[in-house]
Amino acid sequence: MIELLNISKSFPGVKALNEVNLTFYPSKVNAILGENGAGKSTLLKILTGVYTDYEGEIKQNGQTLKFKNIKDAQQAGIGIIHQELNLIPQLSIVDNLFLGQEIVNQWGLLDSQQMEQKATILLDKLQLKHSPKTLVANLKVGEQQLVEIAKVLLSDAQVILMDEPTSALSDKEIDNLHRIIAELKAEGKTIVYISHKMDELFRIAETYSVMRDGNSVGAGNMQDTTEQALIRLMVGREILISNRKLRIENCENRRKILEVKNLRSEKTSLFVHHLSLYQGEILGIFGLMGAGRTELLEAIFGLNPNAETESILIDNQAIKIKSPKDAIDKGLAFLTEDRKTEGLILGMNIANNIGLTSLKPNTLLNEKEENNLAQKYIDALRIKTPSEQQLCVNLSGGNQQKVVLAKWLATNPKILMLDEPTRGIDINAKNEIYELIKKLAEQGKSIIIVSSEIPEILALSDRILVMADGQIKAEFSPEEANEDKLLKAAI
Amino acid sequence: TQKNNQEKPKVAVVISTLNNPWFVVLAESAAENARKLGYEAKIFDSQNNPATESDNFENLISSGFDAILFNPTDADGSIANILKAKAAGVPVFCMDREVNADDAATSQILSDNYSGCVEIGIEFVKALKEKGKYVEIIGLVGDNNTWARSGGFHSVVDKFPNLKMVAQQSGDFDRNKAMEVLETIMQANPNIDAVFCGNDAMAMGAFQALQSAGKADKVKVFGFDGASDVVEKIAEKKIVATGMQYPKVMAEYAARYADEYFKGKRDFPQRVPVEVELVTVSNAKNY
Amino acid sequence: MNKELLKKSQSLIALFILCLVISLLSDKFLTTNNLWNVLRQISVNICISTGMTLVVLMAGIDLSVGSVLAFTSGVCAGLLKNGIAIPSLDLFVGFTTLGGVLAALIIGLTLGLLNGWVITKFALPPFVTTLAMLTIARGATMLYTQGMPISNLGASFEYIGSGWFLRIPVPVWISLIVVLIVVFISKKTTFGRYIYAIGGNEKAAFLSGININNVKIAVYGIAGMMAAVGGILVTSRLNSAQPNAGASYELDSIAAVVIGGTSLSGGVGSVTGTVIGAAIIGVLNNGLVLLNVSPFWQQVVKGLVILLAVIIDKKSKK
Amino acid sequence: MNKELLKKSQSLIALFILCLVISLLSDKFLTTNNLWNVLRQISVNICISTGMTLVVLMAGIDLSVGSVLAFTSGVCAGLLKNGIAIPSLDLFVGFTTLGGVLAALIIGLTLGLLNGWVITKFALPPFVTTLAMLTIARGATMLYTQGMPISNLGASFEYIGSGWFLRIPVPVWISLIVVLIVVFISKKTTFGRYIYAIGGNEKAAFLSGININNVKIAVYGIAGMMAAVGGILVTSRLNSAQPNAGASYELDSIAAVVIGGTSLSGGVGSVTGTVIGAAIIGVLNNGLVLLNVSPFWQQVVKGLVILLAVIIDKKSKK
Ligand SMILES: Nc1ncnc2c1ncn2[C@@H]1O[C@H](COP(=O)(O)OP(=O)(O)OP(=O)(O)O)[C@@H](O)[C@H]1O
Ligand SMILES: Nc1ncnc2c1ncn2[C@@H]1O[C@H](COP(=O)(O)OP(=O)(O)OP(=O)(O)O)[C@@H](O)[C@H]1O
Ligand SMILES: [Mg+2]
Ligand SMILES: [Mg+2]
Repeated sequence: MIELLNISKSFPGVKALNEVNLTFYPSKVNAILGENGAGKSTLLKILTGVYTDYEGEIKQNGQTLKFKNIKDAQQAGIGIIHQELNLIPQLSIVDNLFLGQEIVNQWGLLDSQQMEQKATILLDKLQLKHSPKTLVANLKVGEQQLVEIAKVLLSDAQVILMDEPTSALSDKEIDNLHRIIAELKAEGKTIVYISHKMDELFRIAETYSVMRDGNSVGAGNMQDTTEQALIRLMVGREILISNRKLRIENCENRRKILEVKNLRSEKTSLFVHHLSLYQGEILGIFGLMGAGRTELLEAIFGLNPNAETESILIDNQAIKIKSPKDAIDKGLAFLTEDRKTEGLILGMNIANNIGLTSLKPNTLLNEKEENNLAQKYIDALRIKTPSEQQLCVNLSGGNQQKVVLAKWLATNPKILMLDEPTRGIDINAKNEIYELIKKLAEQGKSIIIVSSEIPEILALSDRILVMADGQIKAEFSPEEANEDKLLKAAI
Repeated sequence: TQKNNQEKPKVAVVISTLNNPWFVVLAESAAENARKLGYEAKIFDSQNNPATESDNFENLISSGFDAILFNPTDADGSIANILKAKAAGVPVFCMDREVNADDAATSQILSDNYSGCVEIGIEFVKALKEKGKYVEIIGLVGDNNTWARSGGFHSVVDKFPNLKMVAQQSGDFDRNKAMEVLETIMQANPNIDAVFCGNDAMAMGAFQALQSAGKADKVKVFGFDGASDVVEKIAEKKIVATGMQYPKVMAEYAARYADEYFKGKRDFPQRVPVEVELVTVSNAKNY
Repeated sequence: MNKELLKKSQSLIALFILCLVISLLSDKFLTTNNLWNVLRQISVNICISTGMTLVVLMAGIDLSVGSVLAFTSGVCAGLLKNGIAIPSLDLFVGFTTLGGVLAALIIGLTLGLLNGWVITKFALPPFVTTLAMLTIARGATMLYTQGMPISNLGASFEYIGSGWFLRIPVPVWISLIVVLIVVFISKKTTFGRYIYAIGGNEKAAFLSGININNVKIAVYGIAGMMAAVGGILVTSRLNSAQPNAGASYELDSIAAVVIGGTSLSGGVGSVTGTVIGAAIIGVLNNGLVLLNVSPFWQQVVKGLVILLAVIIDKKSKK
Repeated sequence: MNKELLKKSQSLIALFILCLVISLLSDKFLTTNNLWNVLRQISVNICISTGMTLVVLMAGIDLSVGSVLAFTSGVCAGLLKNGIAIPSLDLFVGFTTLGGVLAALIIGLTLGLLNGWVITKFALPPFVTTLAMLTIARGATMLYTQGMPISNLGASFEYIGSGWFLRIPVPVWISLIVVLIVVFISKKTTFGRYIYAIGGNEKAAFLSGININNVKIAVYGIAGMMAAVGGILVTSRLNSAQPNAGASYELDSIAAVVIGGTSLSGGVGSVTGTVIGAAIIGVLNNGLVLLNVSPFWQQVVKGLVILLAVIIDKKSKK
């Protein structure tokens, strides 16, 4: 049993944790819930020796734990999957897995063979179909997430902290992870689990603790509560999570805004015969990890030099897109799936990040306008930050995601392509973003949304495509679509 | 390095640095003289680095050069290189700078920096009437010419207690650096009477600094090398004196010795001093 | 805004302490004359370093500035002195001071653009590319000048480096203008924002629709032109172009940039910081000579003080 | 493994082409004598550059290698020649060749560790820290040697730089051993793995529980010691310690590292690549001399060839 007693932690201008009290039990999955910026990740970082200057006490089975550094925590049997990917892109999967826990032979030298063997077994277990020698740089976000999971499994920790491990995974991998967690639980390990996906929490967690604004505001057993009750605790007031929308439109009568014909990329075996998008339409694209959805969006956005298309038509005009600049000029926007490496300039503040896409080259900056713009989105998307001058690196993961979204909304695009847009966003904000997306569609914007969350796809889409192996395998209308059908088509 | 007789002998000119006009003149006149005598000639730049010089020697020995007109980077550090050439049967003729060995080079045609600066020192004492404050701007701190020149100068000047050196700073043999250093020194010591510089580039820089400070006619500048712009200034009475070294003469000697060597002569004098001449306003017109 | 101002004024602390110490040790330091001296002496480094700052902010590096300085210096002097003569066409073009200066600026710009073009076109590391340019431009200078200085370039040209205007030395004016322009570019234009963005996260900047290659080429071009400004100043002050001018200026300049708080990994820093960095180096050089520290000790002291300055800066920022 | 091998052999292409061209132009190039020459000449740079590779792999930089080389060279020579004499205690310690060599290695190691300690302790940029060390160590060399060379260090010491062992020049043996050791460290030990990890993503490495500071300090220590090895070789070869030895060796060495394919932003590259890089530079220097290229042109040609080599390397890797 791990007890956190009166933990407080401040950052300049932010009180991230305020006398938090939580308890985690062995052989159980202990869920932590809370809105973006509530302090969940900060808490786990304290528990793993990343932050060493905090107030309060950590006790394990009655004994005080005080870590001087990360190694200390590791040696005490605490392992963590951080919310942000922390892999070395230039190293291979196996090297990453064993980083800091290398196997050495009797001479103290790296035992590559043994590490590879172990890695292969582990990757099999996680159903990651790559050789252990593949460079991590060549993996997609979801695959990297699996490597992170594998890494902690390898460490043989007794307490495993998982900070949104499934935010980049699709259902298949999630189920697999849940199976593995069940095994770990059976071995008596303590699992701490952060997620914004309510349904999975109800599936696997035994206990919950809710945080709000750096305070612990409630805890209990999962089976004694309901989704509504949890949300009330998290948000601090009653809110309504809208159900499936009923905005069935007959798109066929509408103007075709985007048409892609015969797009193929030999290298990644992407082949899309035909894709069209209508004005005011929300087109959902579902698929399992590696289905080629990201690839498709990237190709449209001019990011894949190997991709060839017969034609891309916007407003029935054939266009050539060679770079993101071309694409943006043509009214496209593309929210990429990895906010850290592709979405944000972490060292810049919120206002500058949001403003970046809408600057006109070779003009003067208008800081006031930029700040106003940022302020507008901070309000609209409820970005939790002291001011628009806060550096993005200091934001919580979910709030970073909101900044990326804001940055693309700010271009006022005709066509908005969203790749996993709500990754890491809390349920309340997610809901608001859904409303926003719907409103944009009503205003006549066309939206492509790629998501691994079936509920998300079902809640938003006017039309659903399912991709697998780089091809569009099926098309559904929202009425006929359901979880089963989508999954079946995706395999 | 056996050669058949049809081939023209090849002469290498290994020069301590080409980053300084004086040495460019030495190198080019050596090469030119060798060519005039009918040999193929080629210049190597040691970049003031005995290790690079060592590379140059190895490379030129293996590419079959037959004689080396050599301007060493260092009196001791270069000996090993000369010996390497000697072992390969390639004669080495030192120019300008000596090496501290009598059995290495075939002959050394030397400009005596030390005694040249003794002359400057004597002129310096005379011009200042044995009394006054002066500044010395030395060359690169790690260069042994710097110390030969400084040493020669001080061997004379230090005997006069009324000649006070108020600052000794390095100008790295560089015109710009010397100018900036003197500008600053003059802030601390506005009333100096003379500046002695370890080469003429620095003397020009010092003169520039004095001129912008409006002190060019009060402060006496002394240089060393015999660069043409300094000689000009001496003629205009703006700089007092410099030591004229004769790069062209040394180069010609060295080339001629190499020619004689090819023709069979073997007994060369080990050291051939080429006098450094004092240039003052009285003789500046002659150069 | 206010906070940023505070941060910047903090990085002045090291400079301030340095000045204080020197002025305590030498009563000559704080004289007007000496301060003009210091300003005039750092003006060349400031010009080069402002350009370098933009390059470094973009996570690049330009090792060629010293050689580009030398080449522009040589050509500028050559044109002023000899003009362009093509005997076969019976053509002779003489150059006025303005003409020579413009030619130098254009050559500097061109070499810089060339750097940028090679770097972007072949996706080469800036380090090797500009190192190659360092060597090539130095060689070209030697070839053009035949290793000899070109001197006596006329009084009007000399004015640029040695003259006074409104009781302030002309080089100080020039470096001031250069700094103002570059500060303006870096802080007030979208182009400047792009530089920071590229340095912060090149991929994200690219995905945001920034034409990265164009920005890069332009920045290296600016750096080349700033090196040319430095070249003109040096040449004019000496009234002579030295073939070995600017040797190792790249290190001085990068030092000013880094001491001024700009990160070599890009995205963080400012031109004003660089000016302070250059001032620290300049004041230090000046102080060591004023105090007549022996040349043997100077380097040791200089190294230690620079280290101390950066440590103070670091501590005070916390 | 196989693919990696291919990639590495591809970066040999540039070297191979270079050798081919030179050997076509000069029949002297491929003589045994000349090849030993080239190997002996690059041995110093190889020693320094292997250490530098580790630093750069870790996304650091060490500008002080040249000065550290000079300082170890000076002290080594001083000890060999004069030993340590403390007259007041009537104490005199003489140094054998082995003693002098060991002292040099220890001093190099110490200076390197000092670099690392300052960098980690004060979280300073390696660039400024090692730049300060560059200046300090050079100044210390001047102080120690009083600006004068120290020569005639005995035949047994001279053997290190000029001797032959089993028909191979001793410096070649030494650089070979150094390379093998450093390749081994970088590829086969956890320490080496950590170096790559830190360079690839320092934060991730930190979060994986690696003691980043210790690794950094050790790596700078190794770099210092490798500079000392270079210093011993240079001193022994000339049988003399030069106070200005090693000037600008940092650039040569970083050039070898970068030409060899190691990224200055860390995480990518290899020691073997660096050896190829050093070989390209060495062969080029040798070839230009063999081919009678005039010194002014040499710089231009050298710059162009280096550029070409990197472009070829880049292209062939695609
Ligand atoms: N290094 C930092 N500097 C300043 N503020 C920080 C820093 N790290 C976190 N914060 C702030 O602390 C608060 C808690 O952040 P934390 O990352 O713990 O949130 P979270 O609950 O994990 O949110 P999310 O669900 O979005 O991941 C946020 O307001 C965040 O902006
Ligand atoms: N740079 C690359 N190198 C190698 N393989 C790649 C690369 N980019 C994509 N792939 C492969 O192409 C396939 C399609 O990937 P893509 O990311 O488009 O799928 P996705 O449906 O978006 O999945 P995810 O949920 O992981 O984002 C995957 O198998 C992926 O491994
Ligand atoms: Mg979090
Ligand atoms: Mg994807």
